[in-house]
Amino acid sequence: MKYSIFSLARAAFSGHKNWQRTWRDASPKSHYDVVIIGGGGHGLATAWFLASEYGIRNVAVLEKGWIGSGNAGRNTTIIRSNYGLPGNTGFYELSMKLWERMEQDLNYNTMVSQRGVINLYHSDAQRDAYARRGNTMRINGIDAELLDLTAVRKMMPFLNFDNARFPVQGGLLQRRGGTARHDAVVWGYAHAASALGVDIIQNCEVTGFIRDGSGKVTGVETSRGRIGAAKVGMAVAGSSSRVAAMAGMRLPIESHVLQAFVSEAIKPLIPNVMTFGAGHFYVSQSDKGGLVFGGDIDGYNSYAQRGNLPVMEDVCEGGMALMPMIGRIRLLRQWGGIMDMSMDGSPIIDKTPVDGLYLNAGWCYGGFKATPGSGLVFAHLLARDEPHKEATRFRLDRFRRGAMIDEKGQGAQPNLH
Amino acid sequence: MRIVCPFCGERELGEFTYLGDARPVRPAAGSSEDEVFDYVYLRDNVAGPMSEYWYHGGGCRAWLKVARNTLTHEISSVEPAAGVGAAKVGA
Amino acid sequence: MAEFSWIARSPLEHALVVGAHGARGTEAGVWLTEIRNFDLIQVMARRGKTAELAKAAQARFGVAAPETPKAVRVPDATLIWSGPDQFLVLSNAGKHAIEPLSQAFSQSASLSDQSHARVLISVSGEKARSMLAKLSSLDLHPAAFPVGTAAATSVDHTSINLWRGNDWPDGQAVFNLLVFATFAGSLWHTMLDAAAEYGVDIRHSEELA
Amino acid sequence: MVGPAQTHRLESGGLIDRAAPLSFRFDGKSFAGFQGDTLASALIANGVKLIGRSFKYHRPRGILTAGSEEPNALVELRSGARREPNTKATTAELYDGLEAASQNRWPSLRHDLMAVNQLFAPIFVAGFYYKTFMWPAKFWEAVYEPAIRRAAGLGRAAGVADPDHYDKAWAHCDVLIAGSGPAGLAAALAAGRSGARVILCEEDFAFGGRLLADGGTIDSLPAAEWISRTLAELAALPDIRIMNRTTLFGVYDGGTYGAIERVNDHLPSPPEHQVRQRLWRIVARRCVVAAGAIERPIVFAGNDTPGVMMASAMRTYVARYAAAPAKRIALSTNNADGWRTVETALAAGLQIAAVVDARPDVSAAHRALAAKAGFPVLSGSVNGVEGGKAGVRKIAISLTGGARAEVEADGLAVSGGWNPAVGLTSYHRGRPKWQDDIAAFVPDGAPPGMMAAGAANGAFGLGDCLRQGFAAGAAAAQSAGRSGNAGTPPVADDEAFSLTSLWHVAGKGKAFVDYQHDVTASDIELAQREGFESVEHLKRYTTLGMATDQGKTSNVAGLAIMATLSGKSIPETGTTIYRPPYVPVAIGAFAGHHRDENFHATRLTPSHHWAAEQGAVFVDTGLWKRAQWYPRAGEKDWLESVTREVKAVRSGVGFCDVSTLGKIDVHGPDAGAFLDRVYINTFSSLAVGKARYGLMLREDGIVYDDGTTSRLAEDHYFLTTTTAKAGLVMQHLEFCRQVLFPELDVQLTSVSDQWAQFSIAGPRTRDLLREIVDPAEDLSNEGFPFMGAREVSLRGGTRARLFRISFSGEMAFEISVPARYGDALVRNLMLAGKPFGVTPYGTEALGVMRIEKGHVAGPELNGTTTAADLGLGKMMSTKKDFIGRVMAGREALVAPDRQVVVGIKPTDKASRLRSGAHIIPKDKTPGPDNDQGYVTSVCFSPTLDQWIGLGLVECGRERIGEIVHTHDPLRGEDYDVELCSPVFYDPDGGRQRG
Repeated sequence: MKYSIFSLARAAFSGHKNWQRTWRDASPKSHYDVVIIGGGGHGLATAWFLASEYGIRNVAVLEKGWIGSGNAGRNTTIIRSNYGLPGNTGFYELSMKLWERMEQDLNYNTMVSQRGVINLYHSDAQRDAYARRGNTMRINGIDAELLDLTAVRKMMPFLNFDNARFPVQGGLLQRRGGTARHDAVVWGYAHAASALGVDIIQNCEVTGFIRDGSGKVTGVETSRGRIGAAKVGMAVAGSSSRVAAMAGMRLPIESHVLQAFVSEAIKPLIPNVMTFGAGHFYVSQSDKGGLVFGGDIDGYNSYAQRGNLPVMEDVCEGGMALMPMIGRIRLLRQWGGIMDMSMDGSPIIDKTPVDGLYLNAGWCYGGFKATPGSGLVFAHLLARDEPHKEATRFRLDRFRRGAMIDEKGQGAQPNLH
Repeated sequence: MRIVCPFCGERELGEFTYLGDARPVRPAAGSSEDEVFDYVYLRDNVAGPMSEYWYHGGGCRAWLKVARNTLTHEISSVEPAAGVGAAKVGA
Repeated sequence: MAEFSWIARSPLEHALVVGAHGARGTEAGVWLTEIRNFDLIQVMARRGKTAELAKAAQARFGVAAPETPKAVRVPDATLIWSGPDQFLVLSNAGKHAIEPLSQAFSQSASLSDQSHARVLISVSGEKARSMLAKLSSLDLHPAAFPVGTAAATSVDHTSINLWRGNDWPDGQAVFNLLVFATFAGSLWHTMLDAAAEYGVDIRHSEELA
Repeated sequence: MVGPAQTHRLESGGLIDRAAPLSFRFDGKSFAGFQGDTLASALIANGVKLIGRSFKYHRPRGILTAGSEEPNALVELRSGARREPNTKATTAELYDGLEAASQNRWPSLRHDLMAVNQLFAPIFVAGFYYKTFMWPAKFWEAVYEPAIRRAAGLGRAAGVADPDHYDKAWAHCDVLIAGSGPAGLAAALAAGRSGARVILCEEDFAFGGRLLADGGTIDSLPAAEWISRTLAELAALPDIRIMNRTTLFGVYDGGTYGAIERVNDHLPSPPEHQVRQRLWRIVARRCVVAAGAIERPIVFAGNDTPGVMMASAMRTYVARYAAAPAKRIALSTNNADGWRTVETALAAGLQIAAVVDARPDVSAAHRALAAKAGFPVLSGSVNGVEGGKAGVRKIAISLTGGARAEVEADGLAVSGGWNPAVGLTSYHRGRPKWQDDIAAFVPDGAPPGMMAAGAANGAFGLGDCLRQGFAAGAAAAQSAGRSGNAGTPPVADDEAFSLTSLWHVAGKGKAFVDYQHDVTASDIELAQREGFESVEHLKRYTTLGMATDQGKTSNVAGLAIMATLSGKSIPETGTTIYRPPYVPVAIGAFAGHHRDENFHATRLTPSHHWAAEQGAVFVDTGLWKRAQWYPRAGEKDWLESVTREVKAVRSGVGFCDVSTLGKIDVHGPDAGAFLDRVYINTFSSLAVGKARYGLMLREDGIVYDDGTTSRLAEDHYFLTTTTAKAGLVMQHLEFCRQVLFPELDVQLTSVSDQWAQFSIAGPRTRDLLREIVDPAEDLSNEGFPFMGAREVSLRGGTRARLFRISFSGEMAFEISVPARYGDALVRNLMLAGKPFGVTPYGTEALGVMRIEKGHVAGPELNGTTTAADLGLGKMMSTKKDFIGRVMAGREALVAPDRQVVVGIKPTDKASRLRSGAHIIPKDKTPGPDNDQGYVTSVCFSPTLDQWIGLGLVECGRERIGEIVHTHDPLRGEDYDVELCSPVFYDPDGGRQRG
């Protein structure tokens, strides 16, 4: 059913009794051309691109719980393409461009809101690092502006300019960055992929890989039975190591918890997405009115999907340092997601050493904003058996070769990326 | 989280710094590039009981080996790293 | 040729203002005293030298060096446990300064002079524990932290050594804090903020308690 | 202005202090209340029914509850910088002069134009926005979203800095108790008598929980008397801390709990030196959750009309606050407990219009009560409410068997049963379990050390609550190792509790499940129809339970309706994940003291106060404040000051405080062997009395840190780190010592704060030093050659360490004195250096001279460069193992086309360089394929009289002499530059060795 204001008005007359399921509730078939493990944003986007861009429609997406139950449903909804290193820059811009047409592509309002992302700087060294990054963006045809203090003050007069421990000096602004409604992205891809024939199978946990005599993966064992597949793609960030272990692989990845927080809803207060350069804090305000904010990962391996107090305090300290006006606004909910933290802070999208098994993992903090781009390049890899041109550097062997993509320069210590 | 430092007693998480998996052992001098690569880059990334290195930098500066469950965050044991308490070696 | 004076200045010289601070009206709930002029030597046992170190400490101080988080008072020094295989010697008047101690421990330990690296602050008063509860995550209840207990811990993400000295004659507990010198001014302000609601009496002294 | 009389205040009774009248304002109108009121009870006492407007449809809303579960009665409390949006009138304590305003309405609460939204209600169904607002694409940000954003949100934040202070504190106990109702107090008694250290947190300002409204008899005493007797006994126990106005909001790992104490929210503003709120981190061996239960609504049309109220809340207002929400009350209930409201109302002289009871059997006692008081008992359920802004007028009833009835009333009390407060017990992802007899979820899988008791555990009888609470308190004390005699538990009778499940009554009109987010029963039907059947999908699609009340009154009803629709049981349908905090908590409280200048600690160098006296401009470097330059009168900008400082050093002598460098004593017989393993070059061969520059890698082969290390004795090295990495290098070295190389006999101590260290540089350095250093010390080139290091005496006897090392390229020494002499040293240097024009210089001049000399620093040591990239590849020893050696050899790290450090200078001397500009081959159009590196560090070189810089450039060393282009689109500056040697100044090093 096509969604529009007209269909909505028509439905209103019939008491909304005629709406159909947003996506079909499929049962597993015995064999697919491609099985994608993981019904999050990346898995569903991959399925949609396989069907819409590469003509492969005999595809199943297997989700162990409900779609979007992983990091797609727990992030702070920020989208941006302000990355500074070759590999990341082009890829995230590809993703940004796909965000810009997502609603029309999917016939689903994912509320992509290009309200601007600003990274504040507080020292000359930070300014120089942002200048380097912003220039990289411009050289790659991506919008970027370096704002001085006056410009920042004009845009965000509510920041602490007067008695801050680390005064704001300026910021790197990407106006095309912003936010999107995270759940809607999942539902939109599910809606559109399902319409093209993709089977979305919830409550279907993969428990093992089926291999033939040569070791090639030919399907998966699941809680809903064996499902054959010519190719299997993993898009299970947060659980990548666990699923990879079923195929006998060890990955350059650790699982870490990242917390996020939302405040009570208030009238519009913060116009854009901001990151505090002198502490661990980033914030935006949702369309519903809540301040959505977060900081760094808790810093230790975890699969517990819950956070701890010290980081929560740390994040609020950052928020108060930047914007002392939020002191009386109340924090409403905290939650935690499990991140695939890779050894250089950048993702891995590649064939694995196991024939027939393809990997999409290691997203660190970048997973949500990557969703459409990740879907496209992973679909490309699955369809063509070669990397998409914007994903040639996300190879699994880059660590062995020493070709890391390390934006933060922290080396092989995932909790520092 | 609270960690019972074998020297200081139970302390709050903020006093500690995490490093990661304590199982991999640094290859001896002369090891191959593959062995060192494995040590530096590959992880079991255990979901469940894991042995890991924590530094009590906000306390007695001892490196500790902590057995902790990554699913529940429950800590079952804490012991000093090999070189802590070396003053007692052979004593 | 110019005449030089070598005046030692406390890192708190500017931050510390003697007198009353915070809430007025009743007797100060917190007493903050900076103790200036002390020798502080870090003693770290060498590999396999525990026994020798113990012997040397016994010879020098008449007591064993603390092997658990304790502060041990001897007539002219306090030995403060600071970590496995290590302790601090706090004294004044030079008797246990770096040079004499280096000789005493030359076979068994490595020594490092910390006399200028730290600031020593003593906290007492009826509200001392309430105020410290805002800074320290430790349980300072008398049952959990009796006289003579020491801890290497952190306040405001900064390492400190904390120990409970002998009570005042009126029974008030006394907590001693060794804080890093370059953090001291900042930490002092944090302490004043924590104590302000109780009323604070601020002073400094040359005497080790 | 004298406000209207308290028309709905009962003449007697209640726990208010009638001797303490208070005045307050709501929407600009003055009212009176009493000490002991909440804003809600005072508004009720004044007959105010309309308090707010709903989120989406702007429907008029009154007060639904008497606690922190309130979804409707939200106000903006206080004004100006202290304005607090979304404050629950039901928990706001009344104080004299209180100001509150309704929110989310325009122009006024009574006449809210946004109520026009109700006309569009047929379109504004759950998730309507996902289906529309897509065309044209540009209109989302331009038109639709701004309109939605303005309409959404509830109250308005102050928008200016919060003027109040907050702090945080730690507390420790054996037994932590949440709630001071009968179960909580009994738990405290048992634990306290057993000798446990106890902390009891009560959200309310008064202790007693439901006893405050429901009364009862305990140990043959009226409830109020039992409460005060119990509080007195607890107060006499040695280690019990009882905290009111304190909500336990979360449980974290290791038995750490979060609680928020509203220290001064009951006052107009906090007294001087006091905080508004305090965040407690409570470390408890055991925790007893006695947080009670929350009464739940029944979903029927018009259930949001002002005057429809939870039955327990209605009797709380009557009994505790002596305020009558209505004068003729109807009750809709599905359980026996709802009848208490009838009893309370009758006792207060209020009229009962009717009781509508969904249960097949109403007890004989209740029937007798009805007969005596003369009101009907109707078997069935309410399915509609007539009324509006002025409140309830009439109630429509669907009788068992199908007939209909109507009752006139001005208030409707509703009881759909009780939900135990399972939040705290579920925050570690424990899933509560369904208990059929009470039709509610009860705790299961609580975090370690936590147990629930009383109503929070599904026990609704008073006697049962006391027994459970007492047993839990005793057990908690015992398992925390306290074995004193707990004595006997308090005793009370148990009331019978019977309930017939009733979630949703069909009827005409909107029936609300989530009041605050305007989620109706038909929204849930729509969600189910569209496949959002999982409770998490339901929540996310309809926003059910996501409002400021956190779904306390709505979640269970919502999932019960979904269960019915999808033909599953409630336990099969399951709950969403419970997430802290239990009540919304001010962000300011989580930050505490750490805001403004106190966000992070500040570190001051030993010469700080002296530098401040000189008028130095300071820069933040990590936590440090460092003197950046020392402006002099008449200098027009920083560049002029810095240029003067550099020239003074290069031509005479200057000094700079470098105490911020990390300093580490490395002791022990194996100290040299240890350093050989952590540095790429060799230190075991360094002679005593010499210093050497060292470079450390990470294990992945990338450069970690650099600095000079001196050998002061056979078994004593003194190592320096960069300012930025001081703490991290110490941690890394301890890891090497304790974990990687435990066989080495080496000891490490940070001495960063022990030494005040100054760099003294310039051709006249020796002249200056000779004034300061004891004349017996030989400072000649022979007696103290380049890279020498030893202890010296200063005039006046102070001992110092002297290192002949140079970062500036000049003849230079670094001198260290014990830190408390640092201030004296700078003053003495100034005194002694006067004849030589000694000039203090800051970090900018330091940076200029290091760039002129081509020394790498932070911008080049950026975590991605190798030793070879920095031009230091030859330092890597091939004769030993060291950290990072093997990984540094990987193919991509030794590739010939890597970006390496080179010097950069504009071909036009008038051009300015900027860090962050990229390097593009000359005459190429900038693009990703010819982006060959970037400028890392720049300065204006007074020595060369032009801007110069360092950069990381592809194959840079082979391209020296090539003219390339610096491309800086961000700042619109593009220049031709020449790639050159990074050493711009004194390339053969004669000056520093001379």
